[in-house]
Amino acid sequence: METRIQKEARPDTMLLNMGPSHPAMHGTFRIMLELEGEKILNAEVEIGYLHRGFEKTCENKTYFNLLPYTDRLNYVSPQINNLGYAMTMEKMLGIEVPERAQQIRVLMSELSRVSDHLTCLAAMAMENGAFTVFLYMMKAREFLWDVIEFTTGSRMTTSYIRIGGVRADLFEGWRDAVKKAVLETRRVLKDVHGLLDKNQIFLNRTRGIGAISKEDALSYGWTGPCLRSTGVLYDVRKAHPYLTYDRLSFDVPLGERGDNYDRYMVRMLEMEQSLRIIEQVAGLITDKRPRAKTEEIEPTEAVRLGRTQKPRQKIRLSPNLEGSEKQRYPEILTADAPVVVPPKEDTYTTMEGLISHFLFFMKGYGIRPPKGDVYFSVEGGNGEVGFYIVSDGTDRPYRLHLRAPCFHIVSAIEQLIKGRFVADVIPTFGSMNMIGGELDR
Amino acid sequence: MLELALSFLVFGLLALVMLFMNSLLGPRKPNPAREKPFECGSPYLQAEIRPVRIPFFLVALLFLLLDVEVVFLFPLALAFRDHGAAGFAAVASYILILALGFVYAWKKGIFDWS
Amino acid sequence: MEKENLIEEIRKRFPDEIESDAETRGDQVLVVRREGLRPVMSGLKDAPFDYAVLLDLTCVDFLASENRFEMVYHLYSMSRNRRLRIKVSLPGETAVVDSLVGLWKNADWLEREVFDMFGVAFIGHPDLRRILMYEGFEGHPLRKSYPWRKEQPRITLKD
Amino acid sequence: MSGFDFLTTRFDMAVGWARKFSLFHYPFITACCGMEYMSAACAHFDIDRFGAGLTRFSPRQADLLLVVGTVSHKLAPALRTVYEQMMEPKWVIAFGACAVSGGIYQNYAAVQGIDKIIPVDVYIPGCPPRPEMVLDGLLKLQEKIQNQGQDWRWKKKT
Repeated sequence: METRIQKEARPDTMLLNMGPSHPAMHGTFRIMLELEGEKILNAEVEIGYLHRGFEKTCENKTYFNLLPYTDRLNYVSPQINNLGYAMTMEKMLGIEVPERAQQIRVLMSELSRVSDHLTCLAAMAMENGAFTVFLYMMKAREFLWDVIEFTTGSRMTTSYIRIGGVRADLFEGWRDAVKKAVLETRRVLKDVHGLLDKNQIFLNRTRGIGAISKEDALSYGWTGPCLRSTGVLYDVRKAHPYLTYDRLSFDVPLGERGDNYDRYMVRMLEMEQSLRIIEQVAGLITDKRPRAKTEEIEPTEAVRLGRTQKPRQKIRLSPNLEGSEKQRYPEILTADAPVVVPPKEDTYTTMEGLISHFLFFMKGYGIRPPKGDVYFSVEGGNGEVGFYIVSDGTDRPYRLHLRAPCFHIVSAIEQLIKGRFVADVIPTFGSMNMIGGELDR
Repeated sequence: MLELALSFLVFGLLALVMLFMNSLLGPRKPNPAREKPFECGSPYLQAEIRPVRIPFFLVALLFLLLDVEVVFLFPLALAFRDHGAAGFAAVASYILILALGFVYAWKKGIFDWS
Repeated sequence: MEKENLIEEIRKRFPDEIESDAETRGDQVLVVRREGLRPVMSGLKDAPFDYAVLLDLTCVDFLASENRFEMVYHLYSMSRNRRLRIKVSLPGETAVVDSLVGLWKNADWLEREVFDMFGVAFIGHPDLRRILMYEGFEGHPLRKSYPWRKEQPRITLKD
Repeated sequence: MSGFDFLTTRFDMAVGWARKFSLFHYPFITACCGMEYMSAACAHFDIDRFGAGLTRFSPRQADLLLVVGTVSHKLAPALRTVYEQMMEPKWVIAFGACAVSGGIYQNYAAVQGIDKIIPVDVYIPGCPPRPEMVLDGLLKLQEKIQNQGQDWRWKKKT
């Protein structure tokens, strides 16, 4: 089947595929180029290679079950999608989340934002030849993911931010783990500033290339770091403050020319701001009540003791995620509506707990918001991540639509690369941070 | 003399082994799909290689010319001091003539494409 | 221009195109007639209201009701930090609505996606083709009538 | 076992050993597992310790096809093309639940496991699999390469 570019191509030009399986195209993006030598005369973009039917799948899942699907949207900062979905549902149900859960949510989404920018800039730098920057930034990301893993149990697809709060409280030594992660990230940022900021090769590849004006950026519906690189101040955390962002002091870096270098620099400065937020929130979260050290020991410990003498302490039966015990529930989960999974202690010990647990997961029960539609958006790694949910009163969403920020950003790529050279496609595409899961949904 | 022959023998043998090991050992599984060009997994957009525009050809020719010129300068650089002024004069005229050719091509508009 | 009289202002400006307006959970919603969509949108885009950004454009398939598809637009005005939701209901099986490509550039891809997923035709769209699915795919997956797990493989699969 | 057979088995083991520790992989990355692939390939968990670190972005130079992430029906022909363009001997690793069996996406868009398209040698479950599981999958593939009868030109087809 003849594509548009084949029809419009001049006879003496060369047609080239920067196809789906290309290292710089993140595996799911195809650009068909009409080249005259190295100069791009015409470009056609084809997306949809990672269309996994997210919105259709959500229509057949209950509100609680589709939470893991939201991790896999922008899989570079999964917790921000969770946050967007959870807060949209809270807005629809009209419930309030306790103070501590809000602060933990801010901490988690800022950690995700820093790891999002780290991954994006690492990929962009590597595609322009700076492999060392890739290794440094991946190392920094490991420290951030350690904090996320110890809190949520999984490195990336956490499903940690639930409707009505968070899954578990912070783990024992979370404060110095966060301190170490922030220190390591700051050290890597200093190195990368030194490596790339005045690097002549990087400047030649990015300064003035892929530039877009303010009006075009707004007309394409750009949001997030890419829009701020053109100088427009729009950050959902400042425009519509949610969680506890209004009580935290951070500023929003702006670029001037909106080219690749500005997008790179805005992301670098934004990481610095996110680290500032993390430190402030870490200060706000209090650890006044020491965790009640119950007399339980781990099953493995009991086995080891068992061999020599009979273990006196009670063995911890359900090695559940640390911090999700019943006594921590009031601080991390809302009590307004039955939207929260009952604690395991109740479920396994009392009859009511078992019934409420069974009812929560039974078909037709669980979370049933009133009829109607709602739209809410949070500031994601690429821009405004918005969820539009239409509910018809049952326990499954009638329609769930994600406003994917990088869908709008990437739709401008044809205009940005036309007339430029093949080598300019790579930094332009890298600085846009196209994420397949979010783009094709 | 012996070391020279020995080293030639050993390294020559090593080179031969590396050269032909692949064709000797590699399994032969003819696969028609492998003959087609690989363009990132998507069907290629043009089967034939289309003729290239004239300016490319001219620039290529000019490059060839100047490249060969540079090749001659390498041996000269080795023995530059021994030849003294005469050598220098010869090289200067050689480069001057080629520079004239380059300026002529430049003025004929070889570098400004429509 | 405060929130309340903003809606009155808009209604005064477009008396017959706007059917009704509402305020659900803090979001302003306008229901616009299908024919009046383009004038309302271009009116909202510039001058007094300046909704400069088309945040989002999507469609909802109400299989049961007689006008089956409902287009939902989200506009955002940078200067006033206000969001506006505009709904247009399209009758019948083959839904048709005029395109907004002239007003906002991201409407091009968004409308192609809605065409691909729902089969809503946009009048005036430069090249209305599938964007997410592949050519050989029949039907529109996000319609309620399309079965959830009906695969249409592009190459023969070994089962 | 005649003298000649002894020779070929020794030679087989030598060739197997050489191929096992010099795997050039083609990262066919599409989705979220790519993030875990980055962690596995980078300094912290480093697959280069096992000889598989060098990524080749053209199938003509790759021995191992690492299919990472969801393969949708639209991408299936591209995966098929990449696999056919690879040189013999070649191996395939299905990295992540989506590549193994379609994972959590059982709907109209995703291929339910890449073994419907290409033969797979090692399956790494997990969504995404932890980097340690990736290294374990790699070791299992190396074990398989070592023990399988090597295929080379002059070998009598037994």
